[in-house]
Amino acid sequence: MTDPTREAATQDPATPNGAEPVDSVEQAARTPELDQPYRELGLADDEYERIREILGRRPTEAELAMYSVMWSEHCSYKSSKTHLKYFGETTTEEMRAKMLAGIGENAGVVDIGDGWAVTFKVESHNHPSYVEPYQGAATGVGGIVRDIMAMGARPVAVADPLRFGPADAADTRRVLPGVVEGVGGYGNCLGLPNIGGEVVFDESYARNPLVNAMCVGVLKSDELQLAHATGAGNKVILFGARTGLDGIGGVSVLASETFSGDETGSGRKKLPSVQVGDPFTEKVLIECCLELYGSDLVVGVQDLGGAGLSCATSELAAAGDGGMRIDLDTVPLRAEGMNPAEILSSESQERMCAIVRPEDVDSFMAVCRKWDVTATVIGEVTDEEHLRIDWRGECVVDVPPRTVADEGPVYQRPVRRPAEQDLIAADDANTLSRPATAEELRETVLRMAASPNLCSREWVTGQYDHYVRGNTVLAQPSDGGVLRVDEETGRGIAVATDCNARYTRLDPYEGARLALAEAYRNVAVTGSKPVAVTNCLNFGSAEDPGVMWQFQQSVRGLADAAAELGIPVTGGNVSFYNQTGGDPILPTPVAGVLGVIDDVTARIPTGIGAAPGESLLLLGDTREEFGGSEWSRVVHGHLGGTPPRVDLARERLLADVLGIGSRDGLLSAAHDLSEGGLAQALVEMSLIGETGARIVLPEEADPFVWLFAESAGRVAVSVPRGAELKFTELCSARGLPCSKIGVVDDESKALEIQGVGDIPLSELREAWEGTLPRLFG
Amino acid sequence: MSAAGARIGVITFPGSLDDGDARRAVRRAGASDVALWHGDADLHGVDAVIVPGGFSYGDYLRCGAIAKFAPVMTEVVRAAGQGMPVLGVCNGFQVLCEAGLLPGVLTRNSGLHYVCRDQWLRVDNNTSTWTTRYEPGAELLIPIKHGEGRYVAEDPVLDRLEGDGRVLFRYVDGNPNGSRRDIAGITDERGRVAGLMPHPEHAVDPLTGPTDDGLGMFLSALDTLVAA
Amino acid sequence: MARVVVDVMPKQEILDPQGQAVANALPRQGFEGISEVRQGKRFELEVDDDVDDDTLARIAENFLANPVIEDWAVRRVGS
Amino acid sequence: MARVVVDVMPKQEILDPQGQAVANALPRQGFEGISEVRQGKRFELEVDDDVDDDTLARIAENFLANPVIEDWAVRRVGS
Ligand SMILES: Nc1ncnc2c1ncn2[C@@H]1O[C@H](COP(=O)(O)OP(=O)(O)O)[C@@H](O)[C@H]1O
Ligand SMILES: [Mg+2]
Repeated sequence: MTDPTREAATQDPATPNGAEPVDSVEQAARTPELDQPYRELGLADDEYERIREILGRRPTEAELAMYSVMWSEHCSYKSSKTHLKYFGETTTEEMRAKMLAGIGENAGVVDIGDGWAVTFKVESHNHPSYVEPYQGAATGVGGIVRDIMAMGARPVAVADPLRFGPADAADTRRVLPGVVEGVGGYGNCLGLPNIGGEVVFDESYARNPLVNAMCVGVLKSDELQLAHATGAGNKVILFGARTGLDGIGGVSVLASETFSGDETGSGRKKLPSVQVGDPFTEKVLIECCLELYGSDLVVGVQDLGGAGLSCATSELAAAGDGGMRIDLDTVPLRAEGMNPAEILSSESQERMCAIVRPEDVDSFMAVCRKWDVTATVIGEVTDEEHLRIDWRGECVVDVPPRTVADEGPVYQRPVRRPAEQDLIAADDANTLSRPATAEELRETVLRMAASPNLCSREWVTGQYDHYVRGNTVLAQPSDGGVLRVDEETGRGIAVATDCNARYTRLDPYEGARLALAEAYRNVAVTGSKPVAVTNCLNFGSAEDPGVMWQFQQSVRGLADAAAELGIPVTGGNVSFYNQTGGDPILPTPVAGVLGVIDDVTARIPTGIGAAPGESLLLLGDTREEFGGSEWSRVVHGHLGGTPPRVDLARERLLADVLGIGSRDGLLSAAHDLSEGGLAQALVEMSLIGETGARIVLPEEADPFVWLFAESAGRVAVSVPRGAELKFTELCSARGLPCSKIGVVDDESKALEIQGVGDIPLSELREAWEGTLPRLFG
Repeated sequence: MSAAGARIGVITFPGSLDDGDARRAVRRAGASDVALWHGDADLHGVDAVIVPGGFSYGDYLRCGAIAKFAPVMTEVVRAAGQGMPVLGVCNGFQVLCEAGLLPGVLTRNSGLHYVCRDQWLRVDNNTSTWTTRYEPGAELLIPIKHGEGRYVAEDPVLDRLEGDGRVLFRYVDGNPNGSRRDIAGITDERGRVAGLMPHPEHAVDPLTGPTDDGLGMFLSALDTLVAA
Repeated sequence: MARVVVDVMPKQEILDPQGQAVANALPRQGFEGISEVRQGKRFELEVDDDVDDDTLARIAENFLANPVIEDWAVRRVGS
Repeated sequence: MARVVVDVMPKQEILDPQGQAVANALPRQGFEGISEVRQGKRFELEVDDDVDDDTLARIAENFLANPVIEDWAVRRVGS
């Protein structure tokens, strides 16, 4: 039994460790041969050598900490850079026309008309969320929101693509509720409506859950902020939370190596690398930032995320026109006895760094005081071309900032297509045994609806506020979230994120194209026009040539598809090393699409029954495509064959027709077909609309294929009486296959499918809604 | 007074979230909205006050526990004593309870989860300043979104609230948070200070809410102000 | 039957926004002289006499506390 | 400087769903013999020596606890 008070005292890492020598630049020059723990910090031998070359001496401890975090995979993109270039190479001038900021900025920015611009980005917080689900997910949301703030935008919504191990696994019961509570706890408290996301279960995520968080921000197109430190003499202001010992796990190696033997050293080694989020501080920080931007008090701004001050100072300086000088003693600390390396690497949340003209400092501080935000001048912009950081009167960092921020190592990792891909492709899903009788089909519809990947997400999304800010026009369970941006004109935006990683596993190139096609379609079915793409590329180890092949193929697939769709990739995020032992996760390139809708009152809902006498139509072609399908997983535990074919010209056509249909009021509901095929789409349209329907199979159709195939490029729509002719003419004029599949029936409390039977909505609802509450309480 | 002449203040605390929505609802009802600041001990001559939803001060200690000490709240308590209509929504309800303007307290939902959903309510009392536009027994569909909305008070207090007709709304079709006696909203003895967990300001336009059933609360108060 | 108290507190080096919010609010209410506040949880358990200390420690460690960010202490306070 | 602990517990007659959830979960995890769990809060304050007991009581009563539903206890635990 322990006494926490006593324990805390002995464990206390904050105990000042006396007058240890400062490892200054001078000291470094004097002791060139000192052994440095660079390997423990994740630097390779040649990387360390390069640092010595750049500096012409050994790095100081603080410099070593900076380079090691900034040259890490997460910050430097050293394994992915050579592949990501392809996004730029495939983006034409025409695609770029509406892009105000793109890859390389904190987040992409797109002009949406009427003087408005939108910025959006997804980021991963996978590993932290496995270690500590609540705080990991919460700080994941906090981090992406600050990225959006750094563009000068007001964050207006979040979304959360999530992936977990098997739904019934004990560890999933630990991770999922915590993650959901963390996403909600942080986002709800910030007042950001959650308008979308995903919940996917698969064995491969068992010890590698994926917690991706998206944030969307809105700004006037002439209010863009940039992360650069310009103008010698301008002040560097750190504002927001104090800096503590959070998230410096790796860097505490320095303390323990250097001061080995003393208690502080060994104590710090045990420091958790988890960070605790403080959403209230971030909420206040948002309002404070917006007031600062609005009063034109900021020359440049950068959020503090991974790598903390190391990142913010070196990136601001690298993007500027000179250098920067920082006095570390001025940084407000939360813990005692922090050394320079720790202060520079701390990942304490809820902090921002601004460049401010000297004459504006007082006004800047006044705004911060109004919002009770701690703000401190920690340095200034210089014309020295160096980033120089002092501590206790000595220079502890003196580096060319670009060498830290931009000129990290670049690797050409080996890429090899695994031989087993052929075996997987040969393992055809179309030969699996199928339900044959009406009774079997009926049972399959219900079993699929209740399966963890298809069942209602209400248990998750009911914990998220989607009403706050009063501009949410569509949210869960719609295919895409839709927000009003301008109350006067009704102009709005839509977002959706998607990835079926089973498809990507079968064929990473086609799978990535399918992911983008689905997100694109999910935006289009709301009546919005897709305009831009972001991504979050979650993969296994970059040192596995097979994984790198998946990565390379996925990047090419996404980029090529974006080019074919004519919408630019404006940014993204890479997360490698999502694997346990030799088993990587399914390759998971999540695609996020942003759309624009001229008038949100024209949005198309998902549920049927809103208008009297609707007809149900199916747009697109159905083929015998079961490779990677949800049916093959649920019924056979199978993953093999080839994914559905992608036809991006068809996707564009669909989006055009849906756009016109929404504008002209021809559609009362629309839902895209994806996992689970037509059967699942019909189940959802009926349950969401709380209205039954009668479905008639086309004469030549095989009922099983027709109901469960996952052919891409399809959407089910309902058309009000009177609009049917006009809509079908619209389709045939443009060559979009469109067939009537049934009618909505206000009286019927059932989904009646010819050749399958009647399924009362109450029975369907129990199947669809019961699963997650049963699993997670 | 004309409708547009009625000035309804909405307080912003650090961490308030639905202040903008409350102001939009006030405008939609036809009144003028006035932004009030937590640190400003001045109601700027408004005719009624709304304490909006959100997480004032992060709700870290207890919901509403820190906000009640804000300078503006001293003025709200004083004005309420003189009969000014005051409405607390969600976090605002919690603040009013903590500040002693309404009895009881809002505690952690019995399901232990934050709940955001469209909720059916029944109007129990239509004689308070904020509910005159509703028929007694009418059912409204209004969003709820809270983690700590379980209304708790001692039995004698609950008996008195019910006996005096001070329960404004009750949850129907399922109690989402374990509130005692399904209570969703209450009023003070004079029927002028009201608090509820559901968000009427998010049900003023079917485009962005489930219904416009919430508008009646703002129109009710406006009727009183215009008549005065 | 014994009563057992388990105290769970955020680790010293971990940010405690709740405690901080309380600490910041106190001076505004005229209470001076409180320099730091940390907020944790207190559990009171009614426990059969045959539940041993080791079991209690496991309950605290696995259930009541999150050892990644919290310290805990168990004590019996009599029945 | 003194360290002061303030314990805030839900009143006996008040439903405590959090404590109950813990109590219900324990047997499922193989921990038997815990008949009741109540969950409250524990505050640790660093307090100047001139802050008297009366002030501490007012802080607890008016701020840290809500007396409608919670009981509180203050104790000094030394410096
Ligand atoms: N983690 C989540 N957070 C918020 N919304 C979610 C989440 N998971 C799923 N949703 C929402 O639930 C609905 C159904 O999700 P999904 O079946 O993945 O949609 P789709 O197949 O159209 O991509 C969508 O509105 C989606 O945005
Ligand atoms: Mg969809």
